This record gives sequence, structure tokens and C-alpha cells, in this order.
Amino acid sequence: MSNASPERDGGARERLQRWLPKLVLSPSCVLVLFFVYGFIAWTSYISFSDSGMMPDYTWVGLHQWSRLWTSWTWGIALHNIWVFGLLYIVSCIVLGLILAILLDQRIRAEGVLRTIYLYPMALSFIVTGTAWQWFLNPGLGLEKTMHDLGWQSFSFNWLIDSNMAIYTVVIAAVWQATGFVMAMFLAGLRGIDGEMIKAAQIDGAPAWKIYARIIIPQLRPVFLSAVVVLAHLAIKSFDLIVAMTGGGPGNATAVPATFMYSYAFSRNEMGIAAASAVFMLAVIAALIIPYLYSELREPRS
Amino acid sequence: MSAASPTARRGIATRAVLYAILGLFAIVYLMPLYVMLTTSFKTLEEIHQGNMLALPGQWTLDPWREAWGSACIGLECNGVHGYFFNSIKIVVPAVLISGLLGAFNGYVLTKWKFRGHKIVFGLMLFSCFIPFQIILLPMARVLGILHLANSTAGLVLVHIVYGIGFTTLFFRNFYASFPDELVRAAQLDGAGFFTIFFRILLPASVPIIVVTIIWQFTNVWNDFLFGVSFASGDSAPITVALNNLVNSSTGVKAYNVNMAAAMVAAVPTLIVYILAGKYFLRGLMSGSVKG
Amino acid sequence: MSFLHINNVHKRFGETHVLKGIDIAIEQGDFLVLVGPSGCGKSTLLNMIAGLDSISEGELRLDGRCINDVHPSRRDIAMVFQSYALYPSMTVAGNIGFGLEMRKVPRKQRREAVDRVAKLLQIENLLDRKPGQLSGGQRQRVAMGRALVRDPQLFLFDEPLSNLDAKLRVDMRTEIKQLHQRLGTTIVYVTHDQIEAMTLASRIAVMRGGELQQLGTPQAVYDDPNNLFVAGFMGSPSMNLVKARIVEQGGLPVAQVATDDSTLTLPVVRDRDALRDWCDRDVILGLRPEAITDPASANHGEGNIHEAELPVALVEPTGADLYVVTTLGGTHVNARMRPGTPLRSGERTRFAFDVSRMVVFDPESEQRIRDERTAETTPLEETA
Amino acid sequence: MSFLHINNVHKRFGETHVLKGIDIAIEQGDFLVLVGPSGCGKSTLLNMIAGLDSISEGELRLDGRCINDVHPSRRDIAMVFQSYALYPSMTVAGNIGFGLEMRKVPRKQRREAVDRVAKLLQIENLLDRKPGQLSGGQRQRVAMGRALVRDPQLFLFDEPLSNLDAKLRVDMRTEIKQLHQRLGTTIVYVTHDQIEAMTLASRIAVMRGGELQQLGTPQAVYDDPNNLFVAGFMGSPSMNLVKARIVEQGGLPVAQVATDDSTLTLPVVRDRDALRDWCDRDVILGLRPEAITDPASANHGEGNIHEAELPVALVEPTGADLYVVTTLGGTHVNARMRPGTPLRSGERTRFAFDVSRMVVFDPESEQRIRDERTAETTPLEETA
Amino acid sequence: ADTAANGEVEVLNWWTSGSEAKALGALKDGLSDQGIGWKNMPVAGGAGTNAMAVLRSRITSGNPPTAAQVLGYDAQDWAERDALSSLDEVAEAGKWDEVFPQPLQEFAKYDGHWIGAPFEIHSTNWVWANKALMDELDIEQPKTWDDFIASLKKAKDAGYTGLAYGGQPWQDTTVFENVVLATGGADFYRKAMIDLDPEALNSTTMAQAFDHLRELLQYKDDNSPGRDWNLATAMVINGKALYQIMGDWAKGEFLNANLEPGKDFMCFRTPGTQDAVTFNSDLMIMFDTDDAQQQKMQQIMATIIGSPEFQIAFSQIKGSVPARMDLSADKLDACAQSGYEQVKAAAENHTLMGSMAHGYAAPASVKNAVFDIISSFVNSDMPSDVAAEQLAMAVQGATS
Ligand SMILES: Nc1ncnc2c1ncn2[C@@H]1O[C@H](COP(=O)(O)OP(=O)(O)OP(=O)(O)O)[C@@H](O)[C@H]1O
Ligand SMILES: Nc1ncnc2c1ncn2[C@@H]1O[C@H](COP(=O)(O)OP(=O)(O)OP(=O)(O)O)[C@@H](O)[C@H]1O
Ligand SMILES: [Mg+2]
Ligand SMILES: [Mg+2]
Repeated sequence: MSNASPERDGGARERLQRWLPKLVLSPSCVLVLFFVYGFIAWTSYISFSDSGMMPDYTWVGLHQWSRLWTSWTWGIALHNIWVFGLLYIVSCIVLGLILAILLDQRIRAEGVLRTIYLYPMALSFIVTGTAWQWFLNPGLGLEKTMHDLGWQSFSFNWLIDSNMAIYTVVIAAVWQATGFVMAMFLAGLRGIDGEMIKAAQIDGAPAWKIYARIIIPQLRPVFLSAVVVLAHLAIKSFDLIVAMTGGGPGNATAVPATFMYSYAFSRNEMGIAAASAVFMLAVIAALIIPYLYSELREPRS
Repeated sequence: MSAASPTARRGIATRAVLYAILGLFAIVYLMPLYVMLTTSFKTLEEIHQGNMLALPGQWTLDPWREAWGSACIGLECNGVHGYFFNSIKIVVPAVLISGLLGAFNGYVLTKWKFRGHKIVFGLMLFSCFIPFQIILLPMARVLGILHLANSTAGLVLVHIVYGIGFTTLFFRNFYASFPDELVRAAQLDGAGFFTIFFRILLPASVPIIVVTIIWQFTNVWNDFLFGVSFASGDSAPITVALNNLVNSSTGVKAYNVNMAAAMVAAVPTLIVYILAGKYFLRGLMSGSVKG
Repeated sequence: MSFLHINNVHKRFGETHVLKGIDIAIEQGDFLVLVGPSGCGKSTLLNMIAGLDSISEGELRLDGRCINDVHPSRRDIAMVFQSYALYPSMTVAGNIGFGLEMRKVPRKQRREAVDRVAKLLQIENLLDRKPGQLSGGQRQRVAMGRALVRDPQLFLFDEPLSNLDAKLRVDMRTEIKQLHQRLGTTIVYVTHDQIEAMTLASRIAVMRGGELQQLGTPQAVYDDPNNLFVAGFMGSPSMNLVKARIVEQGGLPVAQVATDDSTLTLPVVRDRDALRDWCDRDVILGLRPEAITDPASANHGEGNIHEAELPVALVEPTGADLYVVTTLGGTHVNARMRPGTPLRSGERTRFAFDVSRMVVFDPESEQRIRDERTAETTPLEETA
Repeated sequence: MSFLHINNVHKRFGETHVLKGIDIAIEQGDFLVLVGPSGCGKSTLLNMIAGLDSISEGELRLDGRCINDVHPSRRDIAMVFQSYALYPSMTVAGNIGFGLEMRKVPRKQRREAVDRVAKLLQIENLLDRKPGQLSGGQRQRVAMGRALVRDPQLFLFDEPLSNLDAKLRVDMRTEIKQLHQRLGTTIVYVTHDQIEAMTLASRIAVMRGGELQQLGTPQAVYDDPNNLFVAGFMGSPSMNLVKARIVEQGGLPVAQVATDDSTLTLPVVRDRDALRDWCDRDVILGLRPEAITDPASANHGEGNIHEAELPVALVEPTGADLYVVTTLGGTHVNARMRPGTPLRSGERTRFAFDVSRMVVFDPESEQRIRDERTAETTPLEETA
Repeated sequence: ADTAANGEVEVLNWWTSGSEAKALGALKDGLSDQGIGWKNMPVAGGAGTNAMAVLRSRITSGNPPTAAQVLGYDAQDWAERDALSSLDEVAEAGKWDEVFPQPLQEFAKYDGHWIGAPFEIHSTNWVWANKALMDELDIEQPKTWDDFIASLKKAKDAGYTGLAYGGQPWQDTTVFENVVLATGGADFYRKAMIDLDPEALNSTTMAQAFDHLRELLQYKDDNSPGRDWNLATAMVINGKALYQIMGDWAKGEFLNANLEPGKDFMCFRTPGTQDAVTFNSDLMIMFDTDDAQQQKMQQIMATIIGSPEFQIAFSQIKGSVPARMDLSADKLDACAQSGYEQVKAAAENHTLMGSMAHGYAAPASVKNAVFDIISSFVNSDMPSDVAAEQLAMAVQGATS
């Protein structure tokens, strides 16, 4: 289309029209390229530098990385994010799906219940952390209440048990995100063709089999989205841990996000913090990029 | 239907179980909110002796008054209301601008495709997943260079940058379900790029606008990390003020005031969820679920 | 006792009264086609027969047994849904075999049944695909296979061919017809396609706004409609409905119709006795396009042909036919002529009216004006 | 010079070659209908004419001017999209008036134009509704209105009636036809409906896999198809295509067709000269269903009727017609008979073949076997 | 006062409420007497971690606050980066070299220049005891480690919690450093905790210290993990627990509850550590600026902090003792009076040593590495010799 069209006033305006979409997209592109990918590059560099309290651009090769891998807490943090992430994602999905299925049974108070399940997502853990701490604290919350009510043998002390503390974090995190997952599943359920369910009824399938064999397999895209959103939340679970356990007892509930923060800002080990960040980013990329690829490869119908 | 048939009676029993389960979940879900609310209406003595789950024996609004207007944060005893308005000053432009940019991006990426549009989208989407800790220092430097350090304007910029990924995702998926013919028809009608967007696509985007606003509003309002790092002091958002109030290292903890302050901090997001929750589901159904 | 007996069945969705007392009875081996405008309650009726919607009032009997409260899975009914409703996560074989699996048919037997049906529908080579990888026509056949594999007491089809292109549609229609002839199973079939209804049905039920308008053989419904609605609804292009006046001429009632420039007088052949009472009153005449032809194509053998020269308003050749439009009684009237007839709008030409096929309606009640004995020809199936 | 000249136009989407050199020229006031199977490139061609897709190769001329690089908004073309593409957030009036608004027509004038079009389409009372509140037929009319309000040089319609029910479709078809006659604007129209194509077109272009198969008047395409594809594609029920053998009998070529029990010999009338070369070779005969009738309905006047008694395989009454299926040359053959003919499958009856309408194809190249002079009747429009 | 004319100081701190904020108020008042305004900038949480993150972000963005409250090595780190203003003039005028004890000067001076103004001295080797409970159980103030354990046992047998314990890493380590000091004495403490001598860290003495810690932990209650220190103090106040080992800021809680030292509660050095003091101290550092007005205000602020009146007034509120060694302790309470004397003595005897738990023994990276080990020791059943070995390794890892 190089040959100039004979239109007189058209040329400039038409060219503008042709460039306009890219022009409009470019501010976002520039922002993202600079503030996200530029910073990722910067962090990657820092992970090979001798940075301590403040960035220092002396190249030290893999020094920080080897210190990261010999670090005692990093092992715990990795183990925790693995346990936490897995449990968190699985429980949220299972609970969210169950709630969505239950809510999908033409429930009277659906609107109210939906809001109740959804509201925790609205609150930051800076806000709810204290309430959770109380609630799970054996001396103050659930356990004490049960004792007061006469159930003396009731025991729930996970918050202070270094082996179990991570599970209390899971509980609170699940509480927060289940509603959101439920909403996603509910939307997915509502999108399923009602005739198909009727067809299955005619085929003689009982209700639970209809869900197990027909409906749930069709929610695959919702599962994928839910996993992505939850993985995103799990990796960023910083407020949550800080508000509930501060990473304790000991380092029992340290996760990469708290590890990074603590190494960067209280231990003055920015190099290690950067290395851990780059590592986490690589893990996320390994998880997300195949998903993005599969999502974007084919034009959605 | 006449007399209850066996199937009908079994139906009633199942529904009773159904409602019981849903009700139980609802109670569990409401527990933390309940604890926070009741505590915020109790006196300090009652908290120290009483049961956490009990209703206040003697209701008092003082904790709320104190949290709003006279609780001390550092050496200033003006409550959290100033910070509340800081948050509003941050949330409103951040949500609007990131939403608008996301809408533009979604529009271009679906209706004005160009070579490499998928890569651009992939890059934007991936930006949703970076751990924010790593960008604190470089961001601080950049804000300093831009003279936006320690200001609400700086925080607005930060939230816009890191909100673009999700807003673009939402709008892209939504607009992907719009027929391309719409844009073509408008072109034949003689409409240009912006006219098509503002006159035709945007007015039809209400469901996804609601989803985006809810998501962004919640994220920005509840943000702590950016707030504490880039805008502490007088321009701090409410989460930071709340943290300062709650996390004193010494002294008697005024749990009731803390809880009241926490509720103040939670009210806007709660309102948004309750008011727009219905549209939220609708918006999710209109395409954003699919990834 | 009939095989399927729909006895004064009502359906209400909250305030809306969707079905207002439907009475239909068919015999084993019948092919009942439900037709009617969109939203008239066809799918609702089908769903109620299948047990997928509850019955607000009335009774459903299948083979003598009341099935009002029987769960869908225990009614021994197979259904093909308009939207196919294939299970997207299962293969074609899985889709077809699912009903058998739920009925605990052993794997081996299931396999054989699926293979048999697949062969019948010529989809053997698709058995391992997922529905998403099939073309529209193939999907339709899978949906069909899911019903056919089951050998039920009753088949229900809800517009099963509506999403197919013209060619495939004709093929599938023939397929269904042959199937019905071979198996002899009772079928209830919903469609909005005229040709489908006419060619497949042994009985057609015409519905409108939740009420049954007419139940009868295709021929009866087509040639002998109960009322204006049925007359106008059946057939494409639809029956010409023309305002006319009955006058007496030579002791016999004749119909007078205004043309553009004069008056056309058509003798009345059918329902002559009833029409005697209508002298000097306005009526509506119903004439099928194929009953108005060029004189050469007219059915001189059996018909009662009356010719007239009229102006041509519009000419529409469709290849197979030539539709010629003229104006009668103030409305356009379609006449079907042999293709190739050299006509232009504005010209005048001779039209041959086969008045033996003409029907007459009361313009107020919109009911047919009929001789008593005519109505008796299909006494059981007509409804008020 | 023609009004719209599509000159060797190609379209490639990356690797896929969607249009492979299309040549079409039509005059001002023509009504060109594009038909062809799904995915053959009809919409693509329309989009290219509108300027919504770029042209990979070739040239588009409108009124003598090359418009390859002219922006859609300055081509003076109006288009109705298959999916309507109504602006969901605007009222009906807003939708119709949007094109004028973009062209800076003053508000008052715009209002008048919208009102005029609304009146024409009988949607005056819907002007304040949003598209979501309209029924399918109403939406379609709004989409139409959006194009009609504009008074462009060229209208493009992409399957504009495909989503309507049968009745509305017939009405809208008539509407479009009258509109075209009144305005005289040039129209390019895509459809997969046979009747639409036949009744509306002044020229039909049959496409297949990105290539033009035949361009001609509806009559030419229907009666005188260039090849097997066009013959099979046009018409519903489609043309009977029967294997036969040409032999010489009495110095003239005749076609011999195997029936169930014997051999049927049909004289050849058309393309006799060309067929002389085909003696003792296999061919494919094309016979429209309406050219095989009962002897009484046969076109004895103009046709060349050849009768034979054959067994009836299947009978399909459609109300207006009775399709009788028999077997010829190993395939089912549809014959169209007068409704009411009392026939059952298994019986034998007399069929009348109008051999003057029979066409013959080369089974290998699938091309028509044609006399030279026949091809000359429409020399400019036929394509190789 | 017309503060605008004289400008405002912006002081980053994590003293957001309670006695700490009140103590800071004394500084604010002092400044406002000079017509200088105060811009609020508190950053709570994470024992100053959030504040340090903010400080870094402020300095990175080229927009440092006027001054900041820091602990221990942080002042040195910032000085190393030339980020700080020199306080030499103020120090000279106030004879800081003479009045502040040497161990403190190591943190407040960098390269021979004063860079931080010390607010106070806290000592961390204190035991806080409920007097009524001691009387009830007939317990004398224990003088030796064994006495101490014996009295705890008595309390436990009587159904009380022996040791009120807050299970956070810094509290674990506070108790631990008390045990190390009690077990190995001042020299060992210095060698292990300050010189970070690997042999000392992985010695039998260290293992013994871990044994003692394990023994001590038997007397805490089960709910300790995560508990804030002031809640542990409340247990002593309410008579639920006998002792708490905590720095002298715990005293503020007793005073707040209207208890009197010596009468309602007791304060004494952790048995076995009587002749040494482990300390920490808050430093105010001033950031380098070109703004003359800011510089002037920084000097004024430093002068105020170093002044005898402020030092006394501040410690009165905060429960600490003055960082200056040349003041009269009359105005302080009984505990502080004895504490002040002990600090003075320790300073003389070179047994005034930095606290590991509060970052005055080793840099942050080492401190946190120690936290890791101590916390996991407390929260698991790690054997003592393993713990000692791990400790040595962790420290080595952090210093490499
Ligand atoms: N769940 C429901 N609640 C209220 N009204 C309903 C419900 N389901 C169907 N209807 C109404 O009942 C009427 C009959 O619907 P039905 O689906 O049976 O129509 P139909 O004859 O199958 O039409 P179509 O030919 O368009 O499929 C419609 O007017 C519809 O709006
Ligand atoms: N953007 C595109 N990229 C690649 N191939 C395309 C694209 N758009 C269309 N095609 C292909 O081009 C071919 C022609 O498409 P077109 O839409 O013109 O078909 P059509 O003739 O209009 O079919 P239908 O009757 O189904 O509307 C199809 O095979 C289609 O898959
Ligand atoms: Mg229906
Ligand atoms: Mg198309």
C-alpha cells in the first residue's frame, strides 16, 4: 500500500488513523516495559552484585546466589510456599466449587450468601489480621471460647505450634479467597448450557454424577483462571503472614515474600533478596508462560 | 402440586441440609467481621475480661469516635480521618486512570490487532505476577527523580503501573466477545478510532467496568506495601495509618479503638462489594472468567 | 387407551400461564410433530413429557401409566435437544454411550451398541473425537446417536435439524423418516420447518400461545385447516387469505372478490351447505398458491378450475417455480406458475383457480366455515 | 466500463489463500448475489469491497475509480452485516442516525431522515428502544435502516435475512426487492438461501473455495449450470445427478440410465452436437425434480416429455407438492408430483421426464458438456 | 508559636504510641520551645523493619527526612554511605566524648566523628517479678542461676507460670543472651556475641548455655509463641506469672498499672549477670542536607537530645536510664536508680556490652541469623550441641 493515493486531505489524517491504535497503546507499553521489565532487569543485575544495605553495582558473580541456597531460612520459605501454595490453591478451589454448586441450587438468599462469602476479599489483612490472630490464639480465641462454653478437651493451638502454624495461615488465606473463587465458579456454572444437564438427566445420571462427569469437566477454563489468580495471590501473600504470624513462631511461617522483605530491609542483604526475587520470578514464569501461551495461541471462539 | 409425593418430601429434606451447610459456612465467614464489629463497640474493660464472641454488654460509640477523630498516631492525635481522605485521593484517580488505560489497551488489542499484539498482551499480563518487594527501591529512585516521592500522586502512578496488567486482561477478554462487525459498521458509518471507542464500545462495557473497578478499588485501597514505602507520613493511606495505630510496640493496646479504625478502613471496600456484588458476578460471566 | 396421553396439561411459570390445557393422544408408532410460533410452548411441552419440567395441572400417561411424578431417568424416554447438548468433555463414543453407562450396561455390550449406532449414522470414524472438533452436521448426528442407542419407549426431538444447512437437512430428514419406518418407535418432534412437519408427521399438532389449534394428519392440517391461524401458519409461501363476500348466484353460494379493476366471482365447492347461511356477509377465502396456477398447469383432472385474467403485480422466479403476484381483495396474492412463463409486472395474464381446494373462514371468530359432515371425517383428532 | 469492477482480486490471510483471483463486473443498478458454501470467501470479498479488509492482489474499481486504498468511511458504501452489528448502547434512532451524525448532517435533517427510513421499515414506534429490547426481525430491520438512511453508491448485504423466521424472511425479501426497484442502487448481496438468491438477483455469482464458478442471471445459473458443483449447489431439493451412458440411436445421441430392473433410454435434446463425441462414454445427467413429474402435470406445451413407468421408493408429501423418489443409475432421484396423487412406496407409476431441461456433465472434469452456440448466449458473464 | 517561620523537622520513627510516643513528645516540646515544628512520620511494625524500608526508600528517592530513629549498626551503615550530617560541633560543645560511655560511642561515632545522638541506655538483663507472688510462695530474690531455677520450680509447682514469655525471635534472643551472660560470664559473652569467635560460638560453654535455656523454657506456658512482650508483662502484673526477663522498658507497664517498684513488683539483674550490663540505645541520626535551615534545626535537635535535662526527662518517661554518665539519678525511680549505678559501674569495668537481640552486638545480618537459630531452638527440640554448631555456622554464613 505504498503508492500514494490521490486523495488530497486524506493522506495525513489517514496515516494518523492508522497509527492511532499503536499510539494509544504505547503509554501503557512504555510504563510496563520500564516499570516492570526494566525493574526486573535491574533486580537481576543486583542479584549478581555486592549489594547490602543499599544497591551497589560491584559484580560478584554467583556469590549471592550461593549464599541464598545455603541460607537456612530460604529452605524454610521455599518449603512453606510450596505447602502453603498447594494447600491454599487446592482448598480454595474445592471449597469454592462446593459453595458455588450449593449456591447454584436455586437458593433463596443467594444474593446475601454470595456477598457474605465474597466480602473477605474486600478486606486487607492489615484489617483482619488482628481478628484472625485473636481468633486462632489458644489463650484468647476459639479454644478459650470452647473452654468457656464447657468443652474442656477442645484444643486448637496450631498458631503457636511451629509445625502447624503454616496451616493457620492457610485457613485465613482460604477464608479470604474462597468467595472470589466461588464467584468465578458460579459464573462458570451459570454459563453452562441447561439443555446439557437435561440431556444427562434423560440419560439417567444422578445429580452427583452429572456434576462429576458433565459439569465439572466443562469448567476447565475457570479452573485455569482460578489457579492463576490464586497463584498470584499466594506468591504475594505478604500482608497475611506479617499480620498473622510475622513469619513465626521462629521462622516457621516464612515465605519468599517475607524472606525478600526481611533480607532487603532488615538484614541489609539486598543481593540475596534480589536473587530470591529473581528465582521466584523464574518459578512464576515457568508456571504462567505455558498457560499464557496456550491461552493466546489460538484465537478464542 | 397436590399432596407431597415421596420425591417431594425427600426434596425438602435435601434442601434443609443444603441451607444448613450454606448457613454454617456463612457463620464461619462472618466470624472475623463479627468479632471486629462487636469489639469495636465494647469498652476496654469488657474486652479484657469478657468473651471474644459475646455481644457488647454495654454498647459504646466512643471507640469509633476516637478512631475517627482523636486516636494518636505518633505524636498527632487526630484519628485516622485524614488518612482516610488520603486513600480516597489515591484510589479515585488510580482506579479511573488504570481502568481507562486498560480499556484502551483491551480495545486496541482486540479490535485493532497488529503484528505482535499477542506478545504485547502477554507482557502486560505477566506483569501481574511480579513480587512487588523487588520493585520498591528502583521505584523509589524513579519517584524521586520525578519529584513524586512521598506524595499521593506518586502512589497513584505506582498503582496505575501495576494495575494495567489486570485491567487490560479484563477489558481484552470482554471486548474479545464483541463482534468485530461492530467496529466495521462504525467505520463504514464514518466513525474514527476514538469515536468508536467512546460512543460504541465504552457505553456497552458496564459489566466489565464494574469488575475492574471492584478489583482495582480493592487492591489499591487495601495496599499496604506501596503505601508504607512511598507515602509514609502525612500523605500515607489509611492502611498505613491503621498499621501505625495497631502496631505500637509498647503501651496498653486499645483493641476497641483498633477494631473501630479497622472497620473505618474496611467500610469503603465493603460498601463497594455489597453494592456492586451482583454486577460483579455478571461481569465475571461476561467473559473475564475465561482467563 | 392411547399410548401417549396428554390430558388437559397446564404449565405455569409463576404468573405466566404457558400451557393452557393441552389434550393430545397418540398411538404407539405415531410420529407426532408439534409446530407453532416461537414461544408457544412446544419445548415446554416436550420437557414436561421428558419429566424435565414439572406439570402444574393435568396428567401425563405413557402406555397407560401415569408418569407425572416419575423421574426423567426412569421414564424410558430419549430426547434430542435443539442445541445438541453434547457433553463437551467426552468423546463421541462417550457421549453416545453415556446413557447406557448410567444404566449399568456392561462395557462390552455398550461398545457394540455404540458401534452399531455409529455405523447407522456414518460417524464410525469420529468416535474418538471431542464434540468441539466436529462440524455442525456431525454434531447433530451424534446427538441423534445418543438417543438412538437407547431403544426407548418414546423419542423426543426438539428442532433437531434447525442448525443444519439446507442440503444436510434434507438428508437427515430422509434418514429420520426411514428410521421411524424401520423401528416403529413413537416419536414426538418439534420443528418450525414446514417441509419437515409435512413429510415426517403422521400427526401434526399446531399450537399457539399455549393452546392447541388443531391436531390431525399433515394432509388434514394442510388442506383442511380449522381456523385462520392454522391456515396461515402451515405452508410456505403461506396460504393466500383474501377478503370476499358470499352472494347467492343461481341458488348456490359464490364468493365475490375485488380485483384491481373489477370483481372476480369464484364458485364455492366445499362446505357449500354451511356457506348458504353466509350469503351477503363478508368472509375470508383461503387459497394455496399452488391452487392458483397458469391454466396449463392446473389440475384439470380432479380439480374444479375457474379461470380469470388478472394484472400481474410482481414476478418472482425461484428456479423451480415462478411465483406471480396479483392483487385480490386488497391484498397481494401469490400464484405458483410453471417456471419460464414469460411474464412481466404490469402485464395481464390468465390465472386458473382450483376452487375445489378453497376454504372459507369467518372473519370475526377466525374459525373455518364448514359443513357438518366434513368435520366428521376426522372426529377424534379435531379440537374445539 | 462497468460500475463495480472486481479485477483479479486475491486475498491471503498469512499462509491461507482465501480468494484466488476473483473477476466480477456489474453495471449500475445491478443486484449481484454471491452464493457458495460456508467458508468460500463471500464475506471476505464483501469486506474487501467495503474496505474493511486489505486487498492482497488485484484491483477494485468503483465507478471507474480505483478504490484499493480509499478508507472505508470515504468509499460511500453502506453495509448490512450478517450479525446486524447494532451499537448496543444506542437507541434505534441513534443507530440509524449514527452514520449521518459522523458525516456532520445537522440534527434536524438527521431526524427527518431517520423518521423517513423508520417509516419505510415500519419501526417508527421502536425508535427509542435499545437493540437488546428488540426481536430478531426488528433488529434486522434496524440494521437495514442504518444502511438505507445513507443513500450510498453501493449497498452491501451479508446474509441479512439468515436469522429470521420463514415468514418474516419472505416479507423482508419482498421489501428488499421493491426497494431495489424503487431506488435503483447497485447492491451486492450474500446469502445461502436458494430462494433469496433466485428471486432477488439480477446476477448470481457462485463461488467455491475462493474461486468463481459461474456468474450469470439466476435463470442461466439455474437452468444452464457450468459444472456439476453449480448444478448441485443451486436449487432445493437439489438437481438429480444420475450416472448414464451416451449411445447412438438412430443417428442421434441418447442417454441410457439403469433403473432398478431395466434400462431407461432418454433422448437428448440440448447440446446434441457436443454429445455426439461422447457416444459410448459415461456421463452424468442433471435433471431438476420439477422436470420429472406425473404425466398430467408435465409441461406438454413447451417441454419435450418422455414417459416411463418406474417403481416408487419413497413418497414425501410436503403439502404443496408430493416428492416421489425412485432409483435411477444407482442413486435416489426426486420427482415432483401433484399433491394428492395416491402413491405408496413399492408401487409403480408413470414418470414424465422433461428432457428439454436435461443437462449433461463430464464425470471427470465435472464440467458441462455444451454446444458451442449454447455457451454464447451469455458470453460476457460466463467464466472459465 | 509561629513554627512555619522556623521550619519543620521530619523525624522518621517507629514510636507510634504509648510511653515511647510520650517520650518522643518531650523532644517535640523541646523543639517547639525553640520555635521548630514537628512533622509526623511514624512507621510502625516489624520492630522497625518497616521504618527501615521506608528510610531506604526515602533516601533512594533523594528525599531523606530530617532525622531518623535508628538502632545499633544502622547508624554506622548510613554513615558509611556519607548520608549523615556530622554532629561534631554539638558534641564538642556538650563534651559528648567524656559523658557518653565508650561502648555507646562506638555506635554513635563513625570514623571519629559523631553521627548519632543517643537518647538513653536500656539494659536488657533485667528480671521483673511479681512481689505478691514472691511473698506468697516465700521466695527470696534469687542471687544465682540455681536459686533462680529453684524459685521458678516453686512457682510451677504451685500452679503458676514461672516465666512470662513472649515468643518472638527478638524476645527469644533477649532471654538467650541473658542465659549466655549468666552461663559464660562477661568475657565469654563478648567473645561469642560481639567478636563472633567461631570457637566460642561452638564451644561447650555455648552448649551449656543452650542447656540452661532449655531448662528455663520448661517454666514458660504453652501459649507463648507470637506473644507480644507487653502481654507477657501483663501476666506478671496480673499475678499469673512470677518472672519476666525483659529490658527495662517493661517497667513502664508496671508503672502504668500503678504498681510501685520494690513494693508491688521487683526488678533485679538476671541472676549470674549482676556485674555486667547488656544494653541497647536509640540513636537519632541526622541526614546530610544542603538546606541551611535544616542543618540548623538538626544541630538544635542534637543539642536538645544531648542535654542533661532532656536525658533525665526522657528516661523518666521511657523507663530507661540516661545515656550520659554524669547525671544525678535522684529524679528516677528506684529500679532506674540502681540500674543507672550498675550501668555506670559496668562502663567502668568494661562489662557494658551491646545486646545481641537489639543489634548492638553484631550487624543486622548476623543478628537475624542468630534469631533464626535461637527461634528454631526454642520452637523445636533441637539438641544443645547441634544448636551451638548451627549457631556458629549461621554466624559464619552471615559474615561471609
Ligand atoms: N423458566 C421460565 N420462566 C418463565 N417463562 C418461561 C420459562 N421457560 C419458558 N418460558 C416461557 O414459556 C413460553 C413457552 O416457551 P417454550 O420454550 O416452550 O417455547 P417454544 O414453543 O419452544 O418456542 P421456540 O420455537 O422459540 O423454541 C415462552 O413464552 C417463554 O418465554
Ligand atoms: N482473519 C482470518 N485469518 C485466517 N483465515 C481467515 C480469516 N478470516 C477468514 N478466514 C478464512 O477465509 C475463508 C473465507 O471466509 P469468509 O468469512 O469469507 O467465508 P464465507 O464465504 O463468508 O462463509 P460463510 O458462508 O460461512 O459466512 C474461511 O475459510 C475462513 O476460515
Ligand atoms: Mg423451543
Ligand atoms: Mg460470511
